[in-house]
Amino acid sequence: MLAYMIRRVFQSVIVLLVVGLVAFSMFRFVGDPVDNMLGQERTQADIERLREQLGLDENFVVQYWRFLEQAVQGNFGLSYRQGRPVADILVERLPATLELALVSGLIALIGGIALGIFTAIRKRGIAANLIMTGSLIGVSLPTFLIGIVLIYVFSVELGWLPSFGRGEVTDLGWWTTGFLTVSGLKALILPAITLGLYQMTLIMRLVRTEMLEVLRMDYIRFARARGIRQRSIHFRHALKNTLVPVITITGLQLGSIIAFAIITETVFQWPGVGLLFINAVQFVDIPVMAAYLMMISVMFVGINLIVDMLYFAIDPRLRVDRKGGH
Amino acid sequence: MNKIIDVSNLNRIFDVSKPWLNRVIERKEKAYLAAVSDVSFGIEENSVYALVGESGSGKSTIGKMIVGLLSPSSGSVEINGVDLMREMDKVKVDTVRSDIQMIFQDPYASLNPRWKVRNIIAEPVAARGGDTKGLAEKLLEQVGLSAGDADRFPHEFSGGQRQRICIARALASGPKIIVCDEPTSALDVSVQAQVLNLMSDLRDELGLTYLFISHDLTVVQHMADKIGVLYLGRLVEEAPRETLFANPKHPYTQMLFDAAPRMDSFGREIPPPQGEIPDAINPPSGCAFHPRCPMATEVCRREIPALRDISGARVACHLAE
Amino acid sequence: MTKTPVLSVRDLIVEIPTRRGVLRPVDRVSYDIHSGQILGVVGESGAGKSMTGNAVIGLLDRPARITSGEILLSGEPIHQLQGEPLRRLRGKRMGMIFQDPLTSLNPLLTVGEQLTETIQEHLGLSNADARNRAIAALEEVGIPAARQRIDSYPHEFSGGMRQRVVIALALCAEPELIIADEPTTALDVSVQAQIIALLKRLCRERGVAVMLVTHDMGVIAEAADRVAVMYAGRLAELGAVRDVVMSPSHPYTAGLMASTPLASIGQKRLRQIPGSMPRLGALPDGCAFHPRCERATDQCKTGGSPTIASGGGRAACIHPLPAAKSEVTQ
Amino acid sequence: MSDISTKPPSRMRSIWDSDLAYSFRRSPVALVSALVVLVLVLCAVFAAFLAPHDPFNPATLNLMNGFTPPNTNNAFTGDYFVLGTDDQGRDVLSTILYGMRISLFVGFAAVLLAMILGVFLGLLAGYAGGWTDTVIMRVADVQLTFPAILVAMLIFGIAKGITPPEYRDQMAIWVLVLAIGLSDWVQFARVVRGATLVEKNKEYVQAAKLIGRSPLAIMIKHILPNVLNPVLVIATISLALAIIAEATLSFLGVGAPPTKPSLGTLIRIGQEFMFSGEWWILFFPAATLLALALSINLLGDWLRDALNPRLR
Amino acid sequence: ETLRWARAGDSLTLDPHAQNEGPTHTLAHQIYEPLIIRDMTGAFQAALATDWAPKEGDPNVWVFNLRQGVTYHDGADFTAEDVVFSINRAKTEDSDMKELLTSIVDVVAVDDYTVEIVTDGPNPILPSNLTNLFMMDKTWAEANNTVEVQDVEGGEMTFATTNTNGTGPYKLVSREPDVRTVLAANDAYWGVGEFPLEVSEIIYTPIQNAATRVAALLSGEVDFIQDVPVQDLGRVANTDGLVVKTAPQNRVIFFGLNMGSADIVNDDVEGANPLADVRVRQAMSMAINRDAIKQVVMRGQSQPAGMIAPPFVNGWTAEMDGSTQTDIDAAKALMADAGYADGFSIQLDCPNDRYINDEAICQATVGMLAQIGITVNLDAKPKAQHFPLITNDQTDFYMLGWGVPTYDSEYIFNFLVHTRGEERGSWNGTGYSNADVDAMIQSLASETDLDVRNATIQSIWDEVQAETMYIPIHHQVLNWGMTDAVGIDVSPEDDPKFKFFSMN
Ligand SMILES: Nc1ncnc2c1ncn2[C@@H]1O[C@H](COP(=O)(O)OP(=O)(O)OP(=O)(O)O)[C@@H](O)[C@H]1O
Ligand SMILES: Nc1ncnc2c1ncn2[C@@H]1O[C@H](COP(=O)(O)OP(=O)(O)OP(=O)(O)O)[C@@H](O)[C@H]1O
Ligand SMILES: [Mg+2]
Ligand SMILES: [Mg+2]
Repeated sequence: MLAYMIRRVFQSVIVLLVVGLVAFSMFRFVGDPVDNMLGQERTQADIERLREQLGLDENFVVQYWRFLEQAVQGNFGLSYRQGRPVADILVERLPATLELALVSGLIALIGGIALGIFTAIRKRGIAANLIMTGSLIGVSLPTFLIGIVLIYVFSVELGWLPSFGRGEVTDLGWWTTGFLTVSGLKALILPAITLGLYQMTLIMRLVRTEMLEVLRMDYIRFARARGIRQRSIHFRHALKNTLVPVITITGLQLGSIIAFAIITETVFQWPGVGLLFINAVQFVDIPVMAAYLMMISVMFVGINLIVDMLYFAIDPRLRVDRKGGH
Repeated sequence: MNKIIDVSNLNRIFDVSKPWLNRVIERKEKAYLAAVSDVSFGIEENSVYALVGESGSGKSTIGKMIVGLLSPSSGSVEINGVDLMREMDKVKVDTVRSDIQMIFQDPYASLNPRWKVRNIIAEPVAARGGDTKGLAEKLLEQVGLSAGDADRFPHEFSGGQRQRICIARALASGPKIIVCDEPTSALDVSVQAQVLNLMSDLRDELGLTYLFISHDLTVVQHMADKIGVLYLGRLVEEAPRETLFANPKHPYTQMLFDAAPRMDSFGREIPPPQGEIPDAINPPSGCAFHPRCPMATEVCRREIPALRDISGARVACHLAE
Repeated sequence: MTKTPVLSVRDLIVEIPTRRGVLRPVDRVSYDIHSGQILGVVGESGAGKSMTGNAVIGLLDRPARITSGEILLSGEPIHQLQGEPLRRLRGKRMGMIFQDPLTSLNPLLTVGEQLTETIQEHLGLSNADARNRAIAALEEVGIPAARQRIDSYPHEFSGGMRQRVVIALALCAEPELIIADEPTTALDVSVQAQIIALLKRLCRERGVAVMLVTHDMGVIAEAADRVAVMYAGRLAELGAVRDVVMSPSHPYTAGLMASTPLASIGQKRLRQIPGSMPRLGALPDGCAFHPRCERATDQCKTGGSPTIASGGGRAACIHPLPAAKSEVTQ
Repeated sequence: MSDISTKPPSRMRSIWDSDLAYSFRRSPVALVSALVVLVLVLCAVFAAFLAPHDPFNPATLNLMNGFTPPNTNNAFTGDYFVLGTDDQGRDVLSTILYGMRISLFVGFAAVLLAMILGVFLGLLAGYAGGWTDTVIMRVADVQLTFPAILVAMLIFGIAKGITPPEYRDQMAIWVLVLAIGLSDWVQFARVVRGATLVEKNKEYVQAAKLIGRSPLAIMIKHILPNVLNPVLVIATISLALAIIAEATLSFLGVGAPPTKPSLGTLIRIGQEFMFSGEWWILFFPAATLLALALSINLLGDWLRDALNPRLR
Repeated sequence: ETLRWARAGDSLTLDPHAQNEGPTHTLAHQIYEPLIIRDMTGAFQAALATDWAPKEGDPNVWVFNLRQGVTYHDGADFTAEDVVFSINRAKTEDSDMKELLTSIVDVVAVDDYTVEIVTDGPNPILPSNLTNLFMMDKTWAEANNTVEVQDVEGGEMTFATTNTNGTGPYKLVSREPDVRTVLAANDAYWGVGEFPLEVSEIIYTPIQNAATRVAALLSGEVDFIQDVPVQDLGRVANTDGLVVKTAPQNRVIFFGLNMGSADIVNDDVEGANPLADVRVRQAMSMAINRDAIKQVVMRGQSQPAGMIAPPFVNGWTAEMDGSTQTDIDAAKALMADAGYADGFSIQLDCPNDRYINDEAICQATVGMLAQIGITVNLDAKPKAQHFPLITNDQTDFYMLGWGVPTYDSEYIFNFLVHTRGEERGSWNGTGYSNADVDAMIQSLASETDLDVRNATIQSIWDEVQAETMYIPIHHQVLNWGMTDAVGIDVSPEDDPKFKFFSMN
């Protein structure tokens, strides 16, 4: 277990190094940073000075190393757009995205698993088939359109829910939360649904497929043959086994919720990192883009690690030594 | 008679250690699994040599080493005097390779479900660039199917028919030796009889030599001329069929004979064998069978018995005489 | 015998509607099993052995279903039970053992959890009692150090031990009937011998009725009291084991026995039945065996096969073999 | 030797008889969605013949036709449009037909790219194992770290930076293909690798090895055909996803150029007119996209179940 | 009362001298104050200066009398020191305001409340250059080490980037860039009683997505939005409780053409520059149907333009502004004359988030130019990527919008007509260079005789018009949407100053 974790961490570090390389290359190659930083009235001397200051005269590896050094300390420099340290901006924006991702993740997980189980055990029921077909509509329309339609219906026409922003937020140290106010909670609903819908569909379909497979396993038949109750068969025997493969994909899905938040945040003017990223793209704010990339990968890698640990918690087979492989 | 296959001191060790990091952290040694240890035997031309033993005893591993799908850790396999592992002459290796073919256990998994039977059968020849015209049809008829079956796909055949197709494929390159790894264990008795008969017939017609791998003593008894009994990767007894069945000398062979259900043992109440096959990674010291052996003595625990010639058989038991 | 049999199957028909017509994997099968008795069911792959067993315990997978006949458990009809009443019978009054012990056990639950769950379900014991009972059940099937091993997961057991666990699970609520579907096929001979001995012992000590499905004649001969031979969904022959093996009446039984290598020791070739069992969708008219039968006449091609009494049992054949000693010798 | 005594059934016949075709004929959902997809694809392919106007030729546009409601004549020019016109005076029907062509092209090309890449890498990883496997799968992990739209935006940004401006219009489409394709290969690779791991231990592969076939031949001739079923399913679903992804990218401003709009671009344009009453600019493209993606998804769904005998 | 205010973009920085850009100034105007402001109609109004005039006897000096008793938000007094400090600060290298102040050579504090600004020659329009020049407290700046202007391009950040200390009617309460900025009324404001000041709290939220922005207004989540998409004006106006107010904006939208290069990269003509031919430029201008753009793209919310100066501007004339007509046949003839009967192809660079329906206008233009055989590849992108193309000479055909805060043509000439150089012409991406014109432009700065000056302006315009240096499209019309509680009219600068707002 320990060795496994160490190996995963090691691999994660490699992943981060590669992502770092991409981020760093953006600095180097997408637009000359000197161009970006010096105005039009630059002199050759200015350029030389800045080059030296930025270490651009060093070789690639040294520069990369320096970039990593800084990145590890959370130092991505200043945003071209806002003129503030990127790390500060990220920290400021992160709570919004994380809360949104958390709620949509929960919607996706709970809804997805519940509906997945339902459609699997009522495989031939009308309701299940309706859900199955209906869920496809969720993935057959672009997220932004769903968001806008929701705004149209629930904010403009019905006036029930806010159309943008986080509502009132409460400061808890460096974290700001919308969970503690009514307006904050109301503001969460539409974006969270928009963001979670797609993932929910995926998770639901995945759970259903896996569950159906599991329900055909011998041990389920054997449990039936022993007269175990349906409920126990579905939720104790089948669900647990279903979760093992579902966890990986779900982990990845939850990661991509944070990425997909880009769209939702744009539509709902949700003040999170996704919106920040879009703004950064528009402003060619490379430090922010690079930092965002790194941050997303760190989260992804983190989620993957958690997923791996969940495996250990759920599947006893992994706790004993396995032969080879990883 | 001349030995067409000569296996000497064959060893195959699998490295089943956990990855390096786990070993460092858990302070474990590297773990090795000796799937085949020090096995030597020879097969005479146009004879059937059978290897029997329970699951995990190394039968398939030996078979694969002989056909070249696996390389031995040490020891050698000579086929027609050519050691495939050490021979440098490409042409020689190639001819020897085409002399030896294999039939597998699972007739369902042995045939590529997406290929037509014709292509499956002709592949060994086609791969070498040979002429395959009419080949599949001829072979199909030879194994008791009809030429028209060449255009069908494997899923249209029953298990027994598939095994015939496998045999046809094995025959395509005109081999001298066929290694059969449990060719009938997935088949029903009535079909098994057909396949075994077919194999016997082909042996006579084409002068084939078989290495016949099985865990079913009755089948072995029917087919083999000479039988080697394997236990945990070691040859514990080897004898011609009559000798072995009349007088099994190794306690393990005796146990196998006793445990095997028989058609005439109605309501037989004998105490079943004790214990199970030990873990191959940490085999017992000395004679690997000693923990289950009713006659084991101190020396069995300490020393690995060598194969000794005892009245027409080779037995690896300290106590056999 | 006047006692009510534990299991009594009467003219059972199982049908599967498919796009190419309705298949009958089990066709008018009748048999009884008495307490303490082992009925061996043999036949080639696809003969309908498992289907019969599944029909009895109510585990037929859709679209297969019982379309006629009855199944009586100690005299009570159970073939029409559905849902909850059926579930209460399962495990409590009849148990089942599957072929592959590895896949029969839920890999994510400990052996103890699976046992206590079953015990509590049917016997309503407290946790502690159920656990003790589970340990007792494991001990009974010969698992050493059961108290320690009860909290192990299935993968921590060896193959033979796993099958013992499966048997313990099937028996823990003390059912009257056990259906063992090829319980030893996945095991080595030495372990097989142990499991068969265990089954026989439990059957004798507990008076359980056992339906032992297998395609290994040897196992049948060794373990069963009576044998049912199935061919293409139909019962070809049913009788006391010694009679069926030594002097079969049905040519198919005879062929089956003769084609085992044991029966032809010393012969160059094995006795073989030509051809193979027809697919269910393409059963010939009349006696399903007639295309492969040496004794077949035109009568066999059209008429149904009458059930004739032979020895202590019966066979379904128009031209049965004389009930002489068959060629099986020592 | 002109052989063959019993002629096996003809190819068409055997396809018709196959279980897949049977389950297809029996499934109304599959039939309807296949029909919808077919009609839409044909419409897209023959857009040039079917469309009453050529919206991609700016010279034929008359701005004054803008915002004509469906099934009416324009107040200024008197021109008639079945589904109305958009803000640039383009015939909505024609633009949908042409736009669908772009969406479908991007979808198909992207999925093809992802498929080729993914299948090849998956086969290689599964068959070769060891280091090759580790490296490929780690790369896949890295790739997964970058969610699809991110990858697309990055590639789009870079490509825009390096392509000469006069090619940007054409490039945009290819960049979309590249971006979506590159972000999508991982799932193909994973599935193929998984299936390859299973297949490579099957005895027919052993048999091929024994014959002395090269690893490449074994991978391509033996294993590949046997791992295609799941690939087909994923490809179908990916196609729908790719079309949606293209739409999403358009929304983020990195999609097809507005002068040659795809369905996604049309929707992005149309949503600006949602509050103002020109519903048709959004509604018709969105409905088309929904019909297209939904049908493809339903087909994929059906295919998944039909190809998986264990689920029936 | 609280006013919830939304617009598309956010202020780029709080440092009042670091950026010369609309949204940035709009926010700064609530917090900081210049000496002079324009009121909501665009007229001068005294702010921190009570009155101003050229010094008698010295046309090179302007004298400003400062308002007394003004305090900064931190309580410090506003004095002449601060004016000197602020103007000098705004003239430094990193300041974005420096181009407005090129003529100033010295600033002198005569006493605590009098300041003299010395220019390098008579500068009659100096006051109009000061309407966005905010006054900072010198002591505060020095104490917080923010004397230097934030170097935005250099990615620098200073105390003033995130902190403010102005004299304005509102104090900064909290700010998250691009998210939310909260301002509260400054009770110590000097103008209490003089202005309505009915808005006591401002919550400012940038909402980029137009649909969301409109939805926010329609659903009553905000009270006041700028940039109502033209198509939604009707909907907003027809909603109970909401009103739309419009006014011509001080901004003209036009296309720039690279006429200076011998050959251009982004076209398909080898070895020649079709845009260098005035006939081609005229043809292009003639091909554009400005009325159609107004009618369809702008929904009537624009004023077709014939010159690149808004009507507010000194130098604007109705004849010049009405000089364009659509005539495809004549345009084709001109093309043929110029040797481009078969047309050519070229790329059009266009922003997609800067002006009202900018991308749609470009797209319509693509269609119109196609009618005279010019194939246009449209490349639309965010403004942050678009503008550098113009300032770095990387585009041959581009859209630009121009507002004239000084209300004088000189501002336009300095940026758009003068040969590109160190001091002037930074936004002239056309490559146009005419020494005579340059000389005339330079003379404007110090010409005191207004008649002479206006004549010069007219002759420069004649040259610009004759050359068809730019292709004007239209003057933008501003739209503000608000609840009917908000009482304010649209300002031509698009810069709401909330102290003027009434709330009922
Ligand atoms: N590739 C491998 N890596 C590690 N161990 C292996 C490998 N192949 C075989 N073994 C081990 O070697 C031993 C012998 O295996 P082998 O397949 O030869 O047995 P067998 O006698 O053929 O058994 P069966 O009757 O089950 O086929 C077993 O313990 C098996 O686990
Ligand atoms: N869903 C189904 N559709 C069609 N035929 C089926 C289906 N399920 C089972 N069958 C057929 O029913 C017959 C009986 O199957 P059953 O599993 O009872 O055979 P068996 O005697 O147990 O064989 P084995 O020894 O292989 O276990 C077989 O021919 C099988 O092909
Ligand atoms: Mg083997
Ligand atoms: Mg069965």
